[in-house]
Amino acid sequence: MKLSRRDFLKLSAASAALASAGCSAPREPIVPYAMQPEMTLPGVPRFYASAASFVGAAEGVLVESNTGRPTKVEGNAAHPGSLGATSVHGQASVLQLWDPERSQAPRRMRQPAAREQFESELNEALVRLEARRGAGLRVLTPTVVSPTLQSQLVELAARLPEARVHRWDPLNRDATHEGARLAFGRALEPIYRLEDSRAVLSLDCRFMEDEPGRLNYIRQYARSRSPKPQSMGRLYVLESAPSLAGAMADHCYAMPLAEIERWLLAFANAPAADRTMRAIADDLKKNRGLILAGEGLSPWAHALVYRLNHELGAPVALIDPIDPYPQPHAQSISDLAQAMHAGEVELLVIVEGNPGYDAPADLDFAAGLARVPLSVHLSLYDDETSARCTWHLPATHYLEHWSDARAFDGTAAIVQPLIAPLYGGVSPHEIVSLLLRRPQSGYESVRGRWKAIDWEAALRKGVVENTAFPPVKAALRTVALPTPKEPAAWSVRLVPDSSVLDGRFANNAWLQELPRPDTKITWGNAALISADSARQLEVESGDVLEINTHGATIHVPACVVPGHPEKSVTIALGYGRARAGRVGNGAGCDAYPLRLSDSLWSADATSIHKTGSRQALATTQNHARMEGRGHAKHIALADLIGQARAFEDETPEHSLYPAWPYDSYRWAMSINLNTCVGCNACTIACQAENNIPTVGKDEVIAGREMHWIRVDRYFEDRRTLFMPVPCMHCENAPCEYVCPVGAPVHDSEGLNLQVYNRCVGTRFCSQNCPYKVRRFNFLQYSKDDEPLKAQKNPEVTVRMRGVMEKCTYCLQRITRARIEADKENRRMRDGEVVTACQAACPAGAIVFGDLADEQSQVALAKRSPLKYDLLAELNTRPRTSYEGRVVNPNPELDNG
Amino acid sequence: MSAALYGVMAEFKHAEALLGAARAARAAGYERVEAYSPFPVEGLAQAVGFRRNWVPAIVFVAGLLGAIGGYFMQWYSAVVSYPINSGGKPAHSWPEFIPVTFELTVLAGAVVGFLGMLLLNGLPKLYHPVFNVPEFDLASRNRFFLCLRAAEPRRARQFLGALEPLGIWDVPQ
Amino acid sequence: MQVFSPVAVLFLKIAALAGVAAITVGATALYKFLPAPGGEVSPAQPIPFSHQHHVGDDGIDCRYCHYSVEKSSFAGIPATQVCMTCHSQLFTDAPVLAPLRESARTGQPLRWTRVHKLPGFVFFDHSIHVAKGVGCVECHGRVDKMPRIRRVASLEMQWCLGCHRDPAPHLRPPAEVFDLAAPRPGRDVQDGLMKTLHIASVRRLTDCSTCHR
Amino acid sequence: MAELRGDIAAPLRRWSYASVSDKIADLVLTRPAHWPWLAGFAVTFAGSALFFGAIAYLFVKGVGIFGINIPVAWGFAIANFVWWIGIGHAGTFISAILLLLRQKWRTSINRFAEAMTLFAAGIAGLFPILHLGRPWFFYWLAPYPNVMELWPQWRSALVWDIFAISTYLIVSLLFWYAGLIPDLATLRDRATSRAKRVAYGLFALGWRGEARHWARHESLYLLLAGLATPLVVSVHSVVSLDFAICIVPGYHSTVFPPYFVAGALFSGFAMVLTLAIPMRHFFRLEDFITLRHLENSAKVLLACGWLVAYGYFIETFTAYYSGDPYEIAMVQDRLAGFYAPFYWFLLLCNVLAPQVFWWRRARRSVWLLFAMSIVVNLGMWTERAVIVIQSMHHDFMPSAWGNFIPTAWDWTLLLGSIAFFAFLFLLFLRFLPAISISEMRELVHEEKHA
Repeated sequence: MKLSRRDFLKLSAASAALASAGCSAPREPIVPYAMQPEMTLPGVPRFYASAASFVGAAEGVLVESNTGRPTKVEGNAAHPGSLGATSVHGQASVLQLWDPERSQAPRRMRQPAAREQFESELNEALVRLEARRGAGLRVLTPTVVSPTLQSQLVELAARLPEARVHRWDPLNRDATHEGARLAFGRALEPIYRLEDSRAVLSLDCRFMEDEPGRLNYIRQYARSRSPKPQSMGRLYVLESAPSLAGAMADHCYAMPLAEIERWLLAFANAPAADRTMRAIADDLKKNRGLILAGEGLSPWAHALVYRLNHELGAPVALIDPIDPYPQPHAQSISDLAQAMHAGEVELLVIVEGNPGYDAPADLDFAAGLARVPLSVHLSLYDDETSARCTWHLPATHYLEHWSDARAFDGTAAIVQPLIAPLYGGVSPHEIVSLLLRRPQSGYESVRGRWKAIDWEAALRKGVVENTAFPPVKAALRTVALPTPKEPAAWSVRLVPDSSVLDGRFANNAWLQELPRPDTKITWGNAALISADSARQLEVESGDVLEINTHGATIHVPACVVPGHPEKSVTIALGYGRARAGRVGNGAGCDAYPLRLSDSLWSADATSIHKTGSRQALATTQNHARMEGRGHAKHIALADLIGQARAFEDETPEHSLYPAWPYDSYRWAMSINLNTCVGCNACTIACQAENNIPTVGKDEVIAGREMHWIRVDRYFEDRRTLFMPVPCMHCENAPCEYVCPVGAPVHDSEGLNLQVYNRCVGTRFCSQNCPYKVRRFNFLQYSKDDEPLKAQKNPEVTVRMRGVMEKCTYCLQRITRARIEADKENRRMRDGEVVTACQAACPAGAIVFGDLADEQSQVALAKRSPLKYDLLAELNTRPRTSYEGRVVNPNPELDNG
Repeated sequence: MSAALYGVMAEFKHAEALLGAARAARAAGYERVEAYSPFPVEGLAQAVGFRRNWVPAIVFVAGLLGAIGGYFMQWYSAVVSYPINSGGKPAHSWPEFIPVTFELTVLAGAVVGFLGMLLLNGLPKLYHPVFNVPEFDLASRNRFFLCLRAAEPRRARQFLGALEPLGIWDVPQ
Repeated sequence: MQVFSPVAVLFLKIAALAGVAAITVGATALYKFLPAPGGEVSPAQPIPFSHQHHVGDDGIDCRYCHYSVEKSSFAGIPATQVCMTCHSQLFTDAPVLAPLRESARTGQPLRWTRVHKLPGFVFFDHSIHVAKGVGCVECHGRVDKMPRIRRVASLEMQWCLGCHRDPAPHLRPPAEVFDLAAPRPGRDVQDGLMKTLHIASVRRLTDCSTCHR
Repeated sequence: MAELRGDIAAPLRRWSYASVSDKIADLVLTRPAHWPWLAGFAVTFAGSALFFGAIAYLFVKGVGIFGINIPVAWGFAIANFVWWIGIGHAGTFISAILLLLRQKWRTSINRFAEAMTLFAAGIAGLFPILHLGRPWFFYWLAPYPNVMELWPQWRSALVWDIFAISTYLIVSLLFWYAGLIPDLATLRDRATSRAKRVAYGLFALGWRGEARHWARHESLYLLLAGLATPLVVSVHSVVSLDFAICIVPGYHSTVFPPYFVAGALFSGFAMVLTLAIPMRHFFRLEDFITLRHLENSAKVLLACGWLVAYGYFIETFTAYYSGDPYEIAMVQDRLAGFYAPFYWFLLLCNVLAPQVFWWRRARRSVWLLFAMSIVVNLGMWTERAVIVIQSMHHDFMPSAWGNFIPTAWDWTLLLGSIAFFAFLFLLFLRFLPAISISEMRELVHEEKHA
């Protein structure tokens, strides 16, 4: 009688949980607390507000804790960087916390060593350096979003004036800030108010995935898409690499970066000369246009965009950067590398980041590091940089430490720990306090920084009131515009990966297995290439390309993507890691060798050719065309006006059998394709909530991924259409009547249930599911590993092999709400049940609720003229329905 | 001695001889006549006094009960015991109860019919007096036997001898 | 040729009967020998805790120890400190309480043996049952008469269904939910409770999703 | 009563009750195992060991060892199941339907065809269990009182399957055994060693050939044939419903029941030939299994080939006639998609190749018949696999499309099941009369008096 996981989770006190792990007793133990912690009730989850930073700004989170274990991350509606939504990284961060391969002990020259030894070595060095006012001490950090850490670093500079603090963040804002420096004479950060503009032109700006305000911007974008002629916005996108914005654009033009810059110059100088430019320029002028510039563009292009926005009166505010570092990161790390090579660095403290892997290739950072007598690396993993440093210290995860963080608009939030450091990690504040020779806990540092605020309220709410940066009034200067360089024959565009970003999430299986939005590739990257270019090189998806640039050669499999710019390949950074861990090692290919400090986002290729070898791409969707089947429907705004129904209802009117009566709640979901940007937050939120296992690259190739809600992506009519597909909860469910044991059945509220403990695994249900949303545990995918199992949601059964599973409409959440309502003898209210996918969605594209309540959000959505049922003609009567997408092309332009 | 005798047995070479002998025995007033043949001989059963064959009736009744029981089982479990909404179909989805009903009809008819056949034939009966006659081994090969049960042995031998058999044997009990 | 003598046939018949008997006896013995599906009915505990003494004699309310029964799915098992509220004064040197004192001293929790165990795929919630007038005694029996706690219900699905298919006879006024000795009220009272407590329809109560997810 | 044709009857006149009994019984009782049997036994024993080894591995690891996925969640296991159960149809067809039709020529082939049926149906019955995700719970498909108060879900074709196949297995077993009882008595009476006499004696149940016994036996045999006739039609119809009640194009088809039954006979007769031809050769049974028998089987193959051809045609026709875009896309994919080579291969094997049997010389060429029987078996297996797999790999949602690629374990279980089947058949040849002795005696009797 093996200890069952759920009982284990439910009953073990947090303190006893890890101690008693893995014990297999003939009798099941029931372990109470010795000392009852305050405010905990076993079996009742609690939520704590905190903040997580992934792309250079904080996203507010509410973290669910079950008997002391953080299990799930939700968005914080009060936080401007979240607005209630979460990014895929926010969702996956909880898995990172429990990653068994996180570094668990300090290491000296790769060997486990005692922390005391580290402190004494550090102190010894510091004593020596202090005598020289810090000369020889260098600190390297990624973007610092923590005001407390900023103050600590300022204090360090004051104490040791000869010491230097460097920045290197692979996802830096150099171009944006340098552009502002050109335009205004100081580094500034633009804050877009997309919803105030009815015509947005994005110049390669990846504002839905990589910009610090991404969640906020997606929400704003979604709001701007209300399909009304007076208010609906229009989005023009010029992109050098597939992006979510490009997929959502009403007009999307793909061209390499250099071409975009040339286009911008022409657009700024003589928009009337070209029909497209003229139409866009007119639209921008008429409709409070806004231009967004991406990090890939040169500073001068940014400066030009600042000027054009100014001329347009665009809804954009300028604020001080949330990390007020005076230098571009590329410059800063170059200086550091130079100093290291020159032997000027005696003590280097790298506070997070992984420059040994991701520093610009031309700096030869690793070799420089070898010349530093005492180097210290603080990081979550014992990674590539750790291996080259004298010391490696395990860092604390953000769910383990006290800190603070600013959102993209400057709003501060307190980062509070939900669990004591699992492996005795050190927080950035603590290590800097060691450098200050005034050892302090993180809590003391952070509390000390925020003396004047209502601390309790800030913790409860998850934001510190009134800390957003005020807009800056800055005068424009004239900018000398260069003659743009001739584009190279072939260029390589480097982009942060939507899953692993710069590589820091490489060991996160959820993110690795999350299909990348544009390619549906998992477990790796590829050289994205247009169909025409692929034909030219005679390659197909999966053929390995050899790419040569000045000084570097990489091998990477090609992946043909319709709508990709010609003569260009896009490669995501963050792969090919050697010391990521068992999950991340060897996934994909490393594109950092192509990345130079003077050209962070693109490289000119001297040659690209096919090698002849092949590498299977683990894609979750192998067929990108819809074959005219109209699953993901869309309609032009002009065609929608005056229509009661945008799409014909093909549900057969008659049924042989009478319909079952539903006299209680009637759960239903509506998914709005008009606002869905395809970011995958729903998929990964569902994975976190519902204990969905990952299966690994080989199993994905075999076609066995487990996601309960997948985001289909079709290329149709020169558009990219996204379509999240969960279980449809059909009233006439084809899956049910074929099951010999009645494992899939309906309940009285219309949920299509899958009773795992009844399932014998005939897979008949999946065979008969026209939507193919059922997932099968072909092998034992759910592992019972410590400490990963601590992440599991105790309210959801962990499925064993041989069992079918699928979306349950978050039955556990319905049940919880029902029990609370029943205790109060009332009906559940609209909005009381929020599914995991719905909660995570930055666009608010998913609504869920009770159809029996005519006023519920979902009932409202079902009355929308855009509503349609997927495969309605099969008479499955799905409870999940869609609202079709509305595109708003400019009538002056023909590609739409 | 005669009390321990099961009967008197005669061996014949041909089915026709056996048939004739059986008829003659019955005509001669022998009530308990048994005829053994290596394959079914048409008319032989009637010749030895076989009247009523219950096997078809057994099969019919069993099949009927199988059908009723099979349908009842499905109706009871799906409508009464635990009605569950499966795919929006009514609890009493009678068209879909037909295949199992049919299969159970056949199953019950076949199994009960087979058991009934054995029972009526008094099988299995591993020990039987006729096996005491060594020549009876040929009854499953090429010879035909007539056995007059518990008749007065001398008269029976005489009677059988008149039928020109290949041989005559006493069948000990 | 006679292959089987009458004695051999007799022997075969006896052997067949003996075989059937052996299988029956063996299966029964195996069934008895294997532990009940829910584990031992009344296993030994690290401390011979007596509900009879604490509930029956001392009259301590269920909720004193099972503190979360009204709020959570899990009824709650008392922390050592709860035991010590009394036992720091009473029976302070009783040998049977040595593990308790040890736990209080070291902070290591006591490890009781589970008596009421449900499979991992069954999600039972104490709070809703208590709120809807299902008395403790319905499932746990007269624990106030149990020197050593013992499972009185099978906890099998058919046992759960028995109540979910016809809840009325198992209801009592909310005030009497924690009263183990109070008799069940009459049927008319129970029918009234069905309405005032808004007990869900039998269809809802027998939905698979009520207990499995 | 249909009289025997001369070319079947003529050789029989050479035989007497005694010689025919001795010839068939001695194959079992006295003839020593010679090298072809021993070699076959060794090979099939090894194959069976592999089969069960693979099953053990399957139970340890799970069905993920196969190439199945979502969308193609059914693979070889189901194709094998349908194929084997189809093969298992010929025996009962020959025994029951030809008995009712008074086709006397069936006598010399019904016994081993029934054995083939039993083994094939038994192996077929294994596959649905092997392909379960949690095979140890297969008994949940059967109705029995339980503490969960749950029942099988009667609307599922898989439940019908369980009933149809178990009924078919039991009825076929009874039918076969009922026919065997008199022959077991012959073996008992003819065996020279005590062990054999006891063994055969036990199973002969003390049969002594009394006239009343024969009468009841004959009537039961006929009734069983009467019951088995609709049963044999129902079984493959029910199997076809596993697909036809689905809504997926390629599965959802009203022509499936007759088309599956025809396909079953097709593969069944092919397998009868595959077994009969070597058997008659090695055991010198040419007088009993005559060229006429083989020729008749060839005609059946030709007829069945046309029946399945009709099925293929109707499937394609209805797809276009319906105008349903999903149906049409499925057919187009079948004809020109990823699995198209297999479809064309099965058309070649099942439709084109049997046309050679229009020529009498082909029907009477033993080795051509043997080769053709293998071709048809291959073709029919391919047909099952194409239906099971190709229909699923491109269904409604293009986003979910995917291919099934069989793994080594898929092949191991298929080939292993064939080896195990052959193994059982070889044992049958060694231990039981491959031709019904009592019915042959009856034939000899009838011929004498014809």
